[in-house]
Amino acid sequence: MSILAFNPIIALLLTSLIAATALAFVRDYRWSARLNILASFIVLLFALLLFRSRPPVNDVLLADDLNVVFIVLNAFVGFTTSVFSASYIGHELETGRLTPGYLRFYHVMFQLMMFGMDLALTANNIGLMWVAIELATLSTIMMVGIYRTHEALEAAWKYFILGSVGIALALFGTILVYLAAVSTIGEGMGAMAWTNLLRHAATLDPSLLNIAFVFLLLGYGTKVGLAPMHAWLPDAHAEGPTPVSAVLSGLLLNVALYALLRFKMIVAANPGTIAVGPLMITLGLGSLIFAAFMLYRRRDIKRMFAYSSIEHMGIIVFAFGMGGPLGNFAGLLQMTMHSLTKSAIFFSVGHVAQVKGTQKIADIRGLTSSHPLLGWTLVAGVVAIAGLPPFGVFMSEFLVITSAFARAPALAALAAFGLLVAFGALLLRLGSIAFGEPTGPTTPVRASYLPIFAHLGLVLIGGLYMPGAMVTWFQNVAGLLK
Amino acid sequence: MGMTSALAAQFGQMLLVLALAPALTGVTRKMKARLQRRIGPPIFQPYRDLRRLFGKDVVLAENSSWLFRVAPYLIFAATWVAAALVPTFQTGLLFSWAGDLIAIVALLGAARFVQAVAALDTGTSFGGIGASREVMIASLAEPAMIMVVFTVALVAGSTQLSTIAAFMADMGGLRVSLAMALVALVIVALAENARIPVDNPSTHLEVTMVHEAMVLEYSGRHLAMIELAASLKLLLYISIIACIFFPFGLITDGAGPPAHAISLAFYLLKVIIASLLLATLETVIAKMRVFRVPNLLGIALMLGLLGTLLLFVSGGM
Amino acid sequence: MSPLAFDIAHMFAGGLVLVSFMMLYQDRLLPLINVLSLHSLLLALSVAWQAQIQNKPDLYVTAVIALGFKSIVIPMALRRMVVRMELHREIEVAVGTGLTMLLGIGLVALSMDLMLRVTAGASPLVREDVALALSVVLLGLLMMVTRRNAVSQVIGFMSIENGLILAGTGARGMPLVVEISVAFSVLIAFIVIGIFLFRIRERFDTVDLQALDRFRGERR
Amino acid sequence: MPIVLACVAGLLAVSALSLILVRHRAATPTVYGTCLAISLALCAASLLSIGQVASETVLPLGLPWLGAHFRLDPLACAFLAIINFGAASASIYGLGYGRHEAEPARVLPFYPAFLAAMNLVVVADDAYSFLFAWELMSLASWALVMARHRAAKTAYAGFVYLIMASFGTFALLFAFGLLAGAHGDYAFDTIRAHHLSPGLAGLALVLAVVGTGSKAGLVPLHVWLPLAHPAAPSHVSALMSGVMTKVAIYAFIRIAFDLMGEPSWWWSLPALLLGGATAAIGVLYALMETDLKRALAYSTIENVGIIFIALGLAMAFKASGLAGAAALALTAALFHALNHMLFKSTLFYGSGAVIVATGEQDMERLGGLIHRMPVSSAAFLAASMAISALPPFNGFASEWLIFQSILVSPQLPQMGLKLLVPAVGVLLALAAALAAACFVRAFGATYLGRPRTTAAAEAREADRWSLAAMLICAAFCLLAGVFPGIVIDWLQPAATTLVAGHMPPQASIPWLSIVPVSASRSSYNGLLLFGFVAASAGLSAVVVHRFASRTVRKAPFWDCGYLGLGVAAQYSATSMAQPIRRVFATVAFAAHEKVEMPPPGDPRPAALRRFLRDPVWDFMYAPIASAVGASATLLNHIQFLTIRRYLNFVFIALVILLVVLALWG
Repeated sequence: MSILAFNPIIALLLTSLIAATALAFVRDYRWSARLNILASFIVLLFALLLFRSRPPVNDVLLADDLNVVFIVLNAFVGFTTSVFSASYIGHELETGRLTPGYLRFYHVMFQLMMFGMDLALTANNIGLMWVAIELATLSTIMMVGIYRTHEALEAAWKYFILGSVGIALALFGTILVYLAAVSTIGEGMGAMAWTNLLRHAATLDPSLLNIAFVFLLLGYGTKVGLAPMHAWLPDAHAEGPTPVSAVLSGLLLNVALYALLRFKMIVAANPGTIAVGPLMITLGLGSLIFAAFMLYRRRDIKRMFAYSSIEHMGIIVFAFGMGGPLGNFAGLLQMTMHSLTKSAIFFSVGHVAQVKGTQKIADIRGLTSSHPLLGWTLVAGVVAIAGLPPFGVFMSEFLVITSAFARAPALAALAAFGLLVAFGALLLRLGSIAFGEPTGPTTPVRASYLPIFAHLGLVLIGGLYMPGAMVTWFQNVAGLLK
Repeated sequence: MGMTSALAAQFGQMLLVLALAPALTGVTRKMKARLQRRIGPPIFQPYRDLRRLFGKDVVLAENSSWLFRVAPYLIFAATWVAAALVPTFQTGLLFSWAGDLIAIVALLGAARFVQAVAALDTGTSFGGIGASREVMIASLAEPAMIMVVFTVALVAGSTQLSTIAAFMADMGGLRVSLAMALVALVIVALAENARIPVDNPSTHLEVTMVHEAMVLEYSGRHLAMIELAASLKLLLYISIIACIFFPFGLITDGAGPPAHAISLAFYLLKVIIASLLLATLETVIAKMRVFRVPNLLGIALMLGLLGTLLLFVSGGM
Repeated sequence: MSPLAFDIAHMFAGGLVLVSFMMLYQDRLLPLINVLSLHSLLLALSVAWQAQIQNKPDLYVTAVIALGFKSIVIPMALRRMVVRMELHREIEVAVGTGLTMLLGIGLVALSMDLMLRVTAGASPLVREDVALALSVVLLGLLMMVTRRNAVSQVIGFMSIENGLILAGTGARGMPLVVEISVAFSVLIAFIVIGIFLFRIRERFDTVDLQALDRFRGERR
Repeated sequence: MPIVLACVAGLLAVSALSLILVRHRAATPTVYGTCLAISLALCAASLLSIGQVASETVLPLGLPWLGAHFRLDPLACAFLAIINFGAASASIYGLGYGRHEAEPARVLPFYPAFLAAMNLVVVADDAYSFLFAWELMSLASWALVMARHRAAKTAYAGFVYLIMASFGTFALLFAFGLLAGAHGDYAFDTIRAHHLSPGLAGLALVLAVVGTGSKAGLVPLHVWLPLAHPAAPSHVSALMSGVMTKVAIYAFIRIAFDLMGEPSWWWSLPALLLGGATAAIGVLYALMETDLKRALAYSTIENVGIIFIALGLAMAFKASGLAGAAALALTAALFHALNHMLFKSTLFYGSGAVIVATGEQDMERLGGLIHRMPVSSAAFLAASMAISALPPFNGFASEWLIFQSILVSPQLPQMGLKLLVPAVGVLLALAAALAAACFVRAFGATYLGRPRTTAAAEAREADRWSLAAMLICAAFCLLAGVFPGIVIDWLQPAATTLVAGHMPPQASIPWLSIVPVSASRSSYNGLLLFGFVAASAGLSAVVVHRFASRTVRKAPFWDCGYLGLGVAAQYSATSMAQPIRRVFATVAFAAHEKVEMPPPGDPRPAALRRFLRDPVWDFMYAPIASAVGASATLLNHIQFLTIRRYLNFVFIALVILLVVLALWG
């Protein structure tokens, strides 16, 4: 292809694929880690290129306002995670939890997952997107089970089965959407392209769309981790390597959410369909409150933050369900801020678990005394995720609650209740983890603070000042989402 | 009229109450004794006591602090200033607007605060008993007093004693609220001045005493100041009752000497009648147990509040 | 389209639902596996027929996959597994068979009720086909949640997937059906291998919880 | 306005700077020194600019499409002055006290941030910036509370504190949601323009009371306050009690008097009722408490109640168009807010000095400190008299004004209020009297008598910075009590902008006395009273020493002859409170005593035990906590199910949704 027809999306996808194949042949884990970082960095560059030039939309790939947000976020978190994992796996190798062989596998899977997610985000074709999400899921399953402990296998297995059922449901929904489209758009690929679907949304068969959306909501909702389809999520987060937990919470959930949003746009654009909002609000509130209560009895620190991810997905889905310019804006903002913050938290939690040699909350105490920098970053992360200023989550939750209360006080009150309960749990644990007399080893930690600070810094800026371009862009997307 | 005569009136009145206070105590004692078929000490005995006390050395407890020595003067000063704000036989005094009825109550409260603190200074058990009971009584007496003030102020539309007195003087008829207020005020006065049934000024039975327990460690001139302040306080309350509820005979500024003489006579008469009533009361009723006192004061509080509320119901305002 | 073609397609689809019911009814492992291969066989036939009447040759691939892989290879693997891992042949059912059947009938009714609403926009064939596919999917799910044993749950999952393929082929000119069927076969292969490799006998569910407490989340 | 923002930025810069040189020895003086300078600058700025017209600034921060609005109007100025005076004195205190800090790294970064946040709340002019600063304030103060994180109680205190704080924030979020409407017009000036239906307005008001009250410590939302305030370092306790509660009161005034427009008369009810209850119950709590700092925290609750009473009166008057009376009540409220900042800071500094000197904060283990710490005890005594509303101190001046505004209440048209307000007046008087009792007890048990422990016996006077802070605040307590007219006149612009009325100008009145309504009605002259008392005390002392005996003999105390009783025999704080406990607390706190008398021949000593219950905690919070715990335990089973059951969930969800579809179509 000529340099004029240079397409950043294809470039970005190819990078991941090539990296994946290349990594399969690198023996020394240091080099593979570096290669991993390099590849993720190049991906990030290509993603940033999308700001400057959007490639023309074709039937297979597209880049529009909506998914560029996701792509860039995806690439960024992927890059920081690769940096983090470089320092993380070194320690895992020393402690012998992982062997070089497994590490090779791990890196391949990592790039494969990035490829899958990017493909899902850029696909202009609901079938292709389905396949891509499936690919991403499978690769994460492989990484979750990588420690080969009973718990890890259990978690991977649970993830696998629930994921497969979810996938099946999503596929059925996809087929139904195609069926709904085929009569107006005509057979073939054209009837599976987002652009066409959205254009003809109003003329599609509403009753088919309804059933389709139910299946898609449950199918992709499983991947988003909405209760009651959430069961795989906590264990997968807790038992897998921490970088995987970071990308799971930070990215994979978003990708599934993105798929959901796309379909919501179509269904919402069709007058004859049921109101999608109430469905999403119900699921969102349910997940929020359920996860909030589940936070209390957690003994494993990573599992606790996994539940907090469920809680936040609940808020986000609730926000999108409420809809309206404010609701959608808040949803997008919350999503961005959550993936940044949560992955930052997992970075620091990973180091904490390594230095303390345990993930048990009961055995981690007084971090701010034993490891001040690590401890305070964790505190900052939890403060941010709890929606306190000066961090960005505060803004989104402010918008969600105020706008929702003005329209449906009862729902807003429920959401606030859930948030408060969850906040109580997080605060309770934070008090024992970060403060009090320190326990366990106090050996200084070789942590890579760069990713953590980068994320927290962005979240901080998000709370204080948002660049105008980003805002208009968010607002466009919010407009698209209705 | 000139500033000088106003000042003269003000200070003259201050000196008057100061001079009169011990006599009041003496008179009351005398009458009480007579009612009890005793001869009793002469009326001027209190003056003698004071002189004797002033003459004596002060015996200070070793662990007492500067506070203990300063307190008597503060107590005396606060009480005296409070007394200076109450019109006895002449209203519209020069400094009467420096503080209204509430300020007077608060000044007495300040005196009490200092006294209670001083009582705790030596760290004896009796000082503690006295102080703790005193503040308990005050915590009920002050609200009751404030309620009385409300009632009166709402009737007279002012908390300035002079204005109230003037209003009362030319207000015809009776008000049930005012009757209640009067009863409440009397009860408060008894409690504040440590009279029977709340406290017995002439006892030294440890369990029952409140005021005496607080001044137990005092001696000599300090004790004298405190005793003087106590009798000033009694006179002050009598004057308040007199000028609010029996304001006849009060003169305002600028009246001639004969008017002065008459109103002064009226005032003395009121005081004597009051002390007679007080003596009778203290003779006929017995002292209460400390923890029944709150009920009595509670009654006063209720009366005060009721008086205030009845004002609205009876459509007076 | 000739009514005959329609009827044949309809017959195959209906047959699938019927066989799903047979699955629900089966309470012993090896016969259940046989029923599964019958299920896949029927699917293969119906897919082939769709390929015929829509004259889309690529669908034959799907048919062949269904026939070869799902009605022969996988069942054989499952049989070996049952023998090797001496799983007890009886299937412990969480819900009684009778009740299961009732539920199944309810589900079929539900799916019919839903799909027949579909406005005339879609052709009758599509409507019928998708209605039956939906009921197959739901029956498969029902099977998964009422059976306590790994193998029978795999079978339930496979029947779900058959339903999906049925729907996919039923949808006229739906692209990627072949790819999807391939992807699914891979998925199922993963599951089977997973059971086989990790000796996950009854990891779906088990009688004695103590054995598993250590593995399930937070029971450290 | 730019000055204010610059100062706030400066404070934030200081907290960033402190992170850098936190290990350095000069950190403490640098941080507190700069904070002192900035606070003084802010204080001066607000004192000067209160009379001027409001100035606004918009920064491209916060909500992107709105920006961060800031506005400096008279009300903001009044509270800026309160905040920054408190901050300045606290910084002076910190210069000395901070040296004793075990882990300065946990205090220094958050202290300036706390100050900055409080200043921001007051100048914020849109809902987002307001709540942003509000939460930041909570967060910073929480971090400061957690500075003593090794103490077991601190973790609990911090937990309860932040939970209650964010509960209040949610209430405020709701309130602003209503005020701003569904389209999110968060700027205050649009909120002012936009009027709610009476029902919604009432709801918004209740939410505002809950939100701000939970920060200010209104009963029954006060539970966090006595835990959190004492847990912090003492100068921070002073800030939290003396200043942060005032910020909450500012928030209430801003919402209720400014944003919500014309009030209806019944808006005053929540403020009046809760205020009265809070005033009385708060001081009762304080009387039952033997921990010095906790007692002070409880008395903060009382004073917040008093201020809310005044605010309720102001609201009632405003609703009935009695502008002058409304101005009187509002001025009284602001004045009392200022006064409480002054004396409560002094008291907390005193307690801090005591803790530094003895390491004890339980009154039962102190005593006799007046001999070892004469200066700080004098300051503490002055503040105690001020907080007990005794002339000539400032506490009396403001409470006198409140009584005066209560006396105007008969002019209210509503019979309900006519009857309610005097009853509230009783509560106010009761609170004042009990406060006197409380502080006689606190001062007596802590500073007077004989030392109850060796630590108390070996106490040493506080360092000069601490003393300076205490004496300055105490001096201002006296000044504000002696020259109340100046303060009142200074506060008038705030009252005028809010209730469109004002009190008679005090400066024109001869002899510096103050007149709330009219001279014939009532007047008070602190200067004259003070002068008189001082003069006659001095005079009498002179006369007595001149003409009577002046000799002094030292002897063991008399105590009715009960000689040789040990230190333990003197009255303890608990026994001081006993009469009041018997009278009031038997109902309020189900207080009762049990005598444990061993049988004859048993050498064990007899014991008198005291039992108290906190009804608010037992009947409100304990049930909630246990409910949350129970449901958490219940739901927790879902973590341990088998995959089949999880699939079951999915299946059921699917079927339900499909059925819904079937029914919907």
